[in-house]
Amino acid sequence: MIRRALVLVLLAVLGALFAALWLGFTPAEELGLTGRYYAEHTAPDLGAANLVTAIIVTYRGLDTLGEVTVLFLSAAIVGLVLAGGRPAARRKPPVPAGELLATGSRLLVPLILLLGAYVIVNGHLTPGGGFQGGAILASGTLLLLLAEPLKRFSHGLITRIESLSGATFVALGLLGLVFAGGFLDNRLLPVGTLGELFSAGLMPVISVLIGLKVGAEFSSMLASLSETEDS
Amino acid sequence: MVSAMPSPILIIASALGAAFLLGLLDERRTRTAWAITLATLGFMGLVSALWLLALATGQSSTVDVFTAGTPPPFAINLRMGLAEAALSTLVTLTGLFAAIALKAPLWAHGRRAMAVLLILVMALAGIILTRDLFNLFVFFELAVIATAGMILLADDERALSAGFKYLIVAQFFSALLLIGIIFAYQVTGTLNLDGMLPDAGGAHAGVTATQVGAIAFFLMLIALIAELKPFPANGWALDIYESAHPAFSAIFSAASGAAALFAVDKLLAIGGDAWLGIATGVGIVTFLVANVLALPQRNDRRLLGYSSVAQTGLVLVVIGQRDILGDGYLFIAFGILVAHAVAKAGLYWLSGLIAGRGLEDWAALRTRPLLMLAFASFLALLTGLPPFPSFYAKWDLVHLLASHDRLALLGFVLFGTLIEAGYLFRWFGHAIKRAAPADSVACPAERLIPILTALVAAWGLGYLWGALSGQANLLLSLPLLFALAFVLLDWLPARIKNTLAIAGMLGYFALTYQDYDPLRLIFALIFLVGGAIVLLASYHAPGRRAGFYPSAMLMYAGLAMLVQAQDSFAFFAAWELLTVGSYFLILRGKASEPHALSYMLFSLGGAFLILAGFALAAQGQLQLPLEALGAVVEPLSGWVFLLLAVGFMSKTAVLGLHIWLPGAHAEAETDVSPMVSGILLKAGLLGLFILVMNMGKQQLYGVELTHLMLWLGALTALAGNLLAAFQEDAKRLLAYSSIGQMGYAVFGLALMNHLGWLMALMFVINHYIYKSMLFLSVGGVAKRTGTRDMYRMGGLITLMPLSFIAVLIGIIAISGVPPLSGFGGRWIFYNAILDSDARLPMIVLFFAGPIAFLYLFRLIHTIFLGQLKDEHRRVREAPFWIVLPQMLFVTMLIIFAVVPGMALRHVDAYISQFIPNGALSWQGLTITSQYGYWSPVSIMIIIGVIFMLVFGYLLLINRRAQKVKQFNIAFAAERPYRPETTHFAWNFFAPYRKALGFLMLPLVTRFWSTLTDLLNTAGDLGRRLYTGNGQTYAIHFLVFVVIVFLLGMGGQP
Amino acid sequence: MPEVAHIALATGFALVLIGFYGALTQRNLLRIIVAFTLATTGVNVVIVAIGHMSGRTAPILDAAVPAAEAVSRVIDPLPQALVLTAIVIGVGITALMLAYAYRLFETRGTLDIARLTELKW
Amino acid sequence: MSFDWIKIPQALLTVFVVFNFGLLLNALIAKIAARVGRRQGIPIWQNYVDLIKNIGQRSLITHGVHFYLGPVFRLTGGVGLLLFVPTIYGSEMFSNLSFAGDLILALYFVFFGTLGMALGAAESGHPYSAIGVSRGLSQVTAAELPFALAVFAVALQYQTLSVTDIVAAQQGGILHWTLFTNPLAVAAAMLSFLGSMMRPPFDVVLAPQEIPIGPPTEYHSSYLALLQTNRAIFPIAKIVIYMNLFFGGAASWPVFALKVFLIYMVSVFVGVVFPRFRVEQSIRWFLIWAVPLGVLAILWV
Repeated sequence: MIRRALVLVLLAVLGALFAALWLGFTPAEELGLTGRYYAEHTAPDLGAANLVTAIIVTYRGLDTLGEVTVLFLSAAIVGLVLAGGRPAARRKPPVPAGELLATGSRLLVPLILLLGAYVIVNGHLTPGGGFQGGAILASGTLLLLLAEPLKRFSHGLITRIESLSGATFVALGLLGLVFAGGFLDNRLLPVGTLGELFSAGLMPVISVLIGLKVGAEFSSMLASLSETEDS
Repeated sequence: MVSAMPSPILIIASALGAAFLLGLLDERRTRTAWAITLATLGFMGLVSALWLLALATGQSSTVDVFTAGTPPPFAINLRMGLAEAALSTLVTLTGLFAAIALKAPLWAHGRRAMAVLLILVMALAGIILTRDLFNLFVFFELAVIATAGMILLADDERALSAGFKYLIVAQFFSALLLIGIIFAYQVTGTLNLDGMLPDAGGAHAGVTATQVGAIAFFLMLIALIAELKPFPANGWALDIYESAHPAFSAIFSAASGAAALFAVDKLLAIGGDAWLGIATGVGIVTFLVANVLALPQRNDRRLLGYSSVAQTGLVLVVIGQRDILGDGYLFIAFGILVAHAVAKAGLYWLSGLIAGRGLEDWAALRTRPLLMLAFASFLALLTGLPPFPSFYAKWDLVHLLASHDRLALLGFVLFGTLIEAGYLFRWFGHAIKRAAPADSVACPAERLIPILTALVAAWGLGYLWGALSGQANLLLSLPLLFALAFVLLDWLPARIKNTLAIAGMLGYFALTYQDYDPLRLIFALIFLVGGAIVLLASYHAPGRRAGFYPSAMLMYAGLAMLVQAQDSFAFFAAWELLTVGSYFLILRGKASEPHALSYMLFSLGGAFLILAGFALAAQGQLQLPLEALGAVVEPLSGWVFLLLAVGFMSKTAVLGLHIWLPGAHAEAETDVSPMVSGILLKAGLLGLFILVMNMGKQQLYGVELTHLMLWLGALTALAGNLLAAFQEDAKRLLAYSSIGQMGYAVFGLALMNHLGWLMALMFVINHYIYKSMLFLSVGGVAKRTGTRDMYRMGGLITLMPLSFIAVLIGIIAISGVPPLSGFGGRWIFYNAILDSDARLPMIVLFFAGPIAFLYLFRLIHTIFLGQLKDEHRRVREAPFWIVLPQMLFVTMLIIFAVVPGMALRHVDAYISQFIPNGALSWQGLTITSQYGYWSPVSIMIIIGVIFMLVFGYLLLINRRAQKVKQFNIAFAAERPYRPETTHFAWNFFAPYRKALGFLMLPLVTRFWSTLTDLLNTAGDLGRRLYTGNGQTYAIHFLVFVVIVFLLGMGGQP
Repeated sequence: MPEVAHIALATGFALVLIGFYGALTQRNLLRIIVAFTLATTGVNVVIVAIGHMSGRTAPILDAAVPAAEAVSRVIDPLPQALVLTAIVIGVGITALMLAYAYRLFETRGTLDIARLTELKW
Repeated sequence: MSFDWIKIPQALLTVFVVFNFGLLLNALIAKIAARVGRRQGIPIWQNYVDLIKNIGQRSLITHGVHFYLGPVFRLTGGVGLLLFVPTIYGSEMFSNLSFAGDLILALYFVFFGTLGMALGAAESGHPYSAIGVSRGLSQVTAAELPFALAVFAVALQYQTLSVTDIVAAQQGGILHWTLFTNPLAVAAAMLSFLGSMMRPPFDVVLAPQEIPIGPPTEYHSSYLALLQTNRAIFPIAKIVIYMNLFFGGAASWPVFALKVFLIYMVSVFVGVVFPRFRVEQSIRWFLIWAVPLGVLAILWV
């Protein structure tokens, strides 16, 4: 009880801090320094229509690299943690998925994968991009896992995909260091004309890599987690 | 040049690439994976090192690395400057060697684990390099996750919960950090650190200008500081330290700590000086509290954890003081940081070799001298002893703090360091003294390499810092090198090493004797030549006598450097060296563990007072010539004098600071006791000499400080003599008598007149001779009889005649009875006090005088006279090598008694430079003062002649006397048959105890033990704060945030 | 009439506080994890709210928003990019904590955080 | 330096005179004490008889080298003490060997004999000797203190440590004696004098009843003879110091005889009146009664 009271008091002070922020906050009327720059230069410089993707993939590519690394890391560690898990043998057979789910999944999964692919490759033009698409791909995996809990994905494949895509990402970045303006500069390839699929230099490629990597990592996490599952 | 350098981005890219590629490897190809990991880490280290070299040598200047081909603030940029290079080198190399040490678990867990390690090191490097706030956040998250992963490598099941606790608190950190970042962006319109500074374009006036910005900045700062494990928000870290794999703890302590510190430093750089207070406050509180809480720790890794927390706090203090440190900032900060990193990494790697987790289990290292050396070096590194970087750094830090009147902070820093030294050296004592486990430590190469690298790094950095410091590089000073040489020669048999040592000391004296003034010459004679004579006794020791000579020579090196020292730095460095050496020396004694510790603590405490004194006196300079002490002006001079005097008197064991001495001197080995008593004590007197000669009389609040010293000296003499009279242990008796003698010397110095100083010097010489002699003879007797309790001995005169003669001469000399040299001291003493107008303290001294007879008579009677015990009937004379120096001392005493002028008249003349009036005149054989006269030679002759006449007469009338049996005595109505019951020895002065026993209450001891108990209890209660519950730790963090918010920002954003 | 941004911001902060409260008071590991997801969501909301500008559209150039007018037509894209990263990181950590929780339950047979206190003092 | 050898016979003469004077004086004192106790007492030449008897006795016993040397130390101490102090003021002849050192020498040389004899006695291994020494040392630490203070007061008063100068400063009328110029010091000194004369109430060291004559227990025959000789010389030598420091010294042998006798009598008077103190009692007594006087004396100068 005292604990809760103390927590409340502390959070109250923290809340006061937030309140001060809230009161002091006035929404910007104009774009800030960097925001304005992106709005002005993205299209001409990088030839990307989707500013967000441009920022993610190029301007703040290092963040993105770090962030796929986060996923990679989590996946690896989840694997580590669960490596010591119980042998699968001791599991009770789960309830078989219903007819509806089984069929539905067979119908949906291809569509999901297609949508994912679309979202990924159009990342630089329309809302979407590597992450979003990757997440969609992974949802496909999830659906499969739900449909047949005992299905085993080959971790080998997943890890290969994520490793390769990750390594390529880094490699491309380094290429940028050599052939273009710097690490992760997407102007290795011609910028092309705004709005076309094959434009914005490397951006679509990197999106694809990110998509694959994210998808693979989510999948491997889901897979490892599901392997631990014993209902 | 820059173009030739590999891009810093490679440090990050290579790690990532390797980490990803590891995934392609087959699970089973562990060896390859490990090789790749090591290669990558090595490459990262190489790149960083290249940059460090280029930047340090000025071949290259700080570079900004753009990404995305877009300039900041629109894209992320990295910066590689000197600090960045140094830190990334530190981080990557730590990672590399940790990877080597982690071989076993890495192989067990496979490539995934290695990828995690790579990414961890990469993330830390990123934290150091990046100039973008959000990027910083990303790298921090990476580091957090990777850490959580590395924790799993532990074989300790409990690590799991530790990791989870870490994840919990880390969530709080990142939430606050993110909110802070986004609002900082909202205020400044950029995420670039440099963009946060007041904008030239006038877009904004710096992030902290507005209220929102200030709060945002506070949130970021607090979140980053939290990564430094500040008190109280550090329970999670301690749990990790305790449970994680030690090789990883090394990274966690050394690398992660360094990276986080630099992040805070970067942030504070944009926050402005207004925020430094928070850093300082948090830092010093953490430093003090963590050290106190460490006191009751018994688990080595957790202890190291507390120490890490403390050290990080200390660096945070330095960061908080950057406003006054100026150019010295990097030198100081890195000096402490690097020392901490190397030492902690090394210690954690060492702990990987130790089977048990108790502090005593480190006794296992005893079988491995090399590892023991490493252990000692690391501890010295942590406590900031010379010649290591932290020593130079602390020296500068203290001086700068003093020159800017941040005295409270200065005091806290020194106090905290003292506490840390306390538990660290207690630990070392355990390792040296406690029973070693049967199975010696197994050290496979991959465990050994990192440790030895750390050891090499420690000494290398010591040299580097010595070269960088404005001071003399200690590792270039001949005496120290000579002493260190004995570390390498330790495999030689003791006799050869002894010969080398003696030759070296005499040689060094021959080399330097011209450059001393008469006073220093006397001290140099005692330290070097006297030391050599005492070393003769060491020939008796058989075998290799491992560890003895490095310690002894270290002490003598310190003494030699002390006499030569002309400026405060050299003096202080020498002081620390001789302290350390003598500590190791004393620690060798059988039951000396607690005494060695208390010696070390009192000495270090005193040393810190001296340091503070010098710092105050330096007034902004980083050192001052000792002569310049005189130039210090009121009211500062009073404080300087007080600090220095107390510091020096802690070595001369003045009353109140004396409790370490009896144990330390009594428990030491036979030939060590004379070194630490006859020789080492003089170091303090030399200090006092220099002090009073340069500063003269000083006042504080109208109190004449030298007058206080008079009282202290007199009371010390009284207490020392009284306590000596009631010892049953012969060596303790001598030790207490040393306290008394030093009291006389201090008194003489404090008289502040010509003869007073002369008397002090007389005591310096006399005490060296007779106390060394007595300790040797008593030690010899103890060796033969197997006990130090006098009442167990008796009647040894016929069996050990030479030792008896030595003791006889010794006690006649001490008691000051003519014709021996002690009388000279007394005579000068009387003349000196006639010159002085402070009369009350003398009364105390008059009282102390005759008491000397009590313990002296007891010493000789209960050991050599009275009834011989049955078990001693076959005792032989002490070993030749122990007797030889005694005989030398006997001759010296007699020579010095007949012609004291040899030594004294030069010093007499020298003193006249400071105090002209009151000098003695040395016509012919008579020494004349303005009050009296004294002719040693005629006294000797007259007494001799009378004695011979009477003796001849007795022979004439009673020549056929023959020795009768032991019990053939006129005894009242019975025939004694048991020596035990007939030898009147135990509690010899019972009536005296009845009369004055009340003066002997151990008040001082009680005071100090109460103090230490209080600290320990405080630590024991305080650490209950860490309940082990992750939520509680999270609450601690919030409490920390709130407190800092309320105190730091006055709750008024 | 309060700005959308203000409302969003307030919601975000509220979520953060609620999440924290849950994380500090719940004793079940899983509930704590959920509480944290709540808090992270709150932080993300805050980020988005900062980026929001009334009367502007998404930062995507197309027929509706020609590149020339971008500066005056689109909202600040940066926070959106950041939030994406933040979300992903959050997911990673959540997954990690879940794995930890699972393993803890496996080895210790409990999900009660108050019983994982063998390391202390 | 040139040493005029005539000093040697002169010194011997002093020793001879003082020796006989001492023997007679001791006997006289003993007789007086006996008469106070309604006893006949010894004949005045008794000491000569004892001395000759002891010398005549043949002893074959020694307990060891240092035991053998003990009496030698003792007597050397007595004679030396006598000779380091000028006996007769103004007479070059009887200034003895005082050129060797000043007051301090004399003060510290007092311990020479005591220490040597104590060691010798101790070697005999006789517990009573040890006990006696223990008591003696314990008492002396307290008893010597007031004397030391008094001496220091006197030295301060006359600003010199040379006995001759101190005596010189007291010449010219009885009122110039330290006794009157610095009564506190003298009072303190005389109290400590009582303690050093081994008479009641401070004679527990020799303790004639329970410990047969204390430290010298084991000494007999020729050893004892030396001790007796010393017992004739040593007290006189001591009293000479007191005389010189506090009572204006003596310009001639008759004055010398008178003053020494009177000073000696002080301790006798007290001795016959008071019972014996235990050691701790006497220590306290000195610290409480004598030391404060000494302190005052020093502060007063």
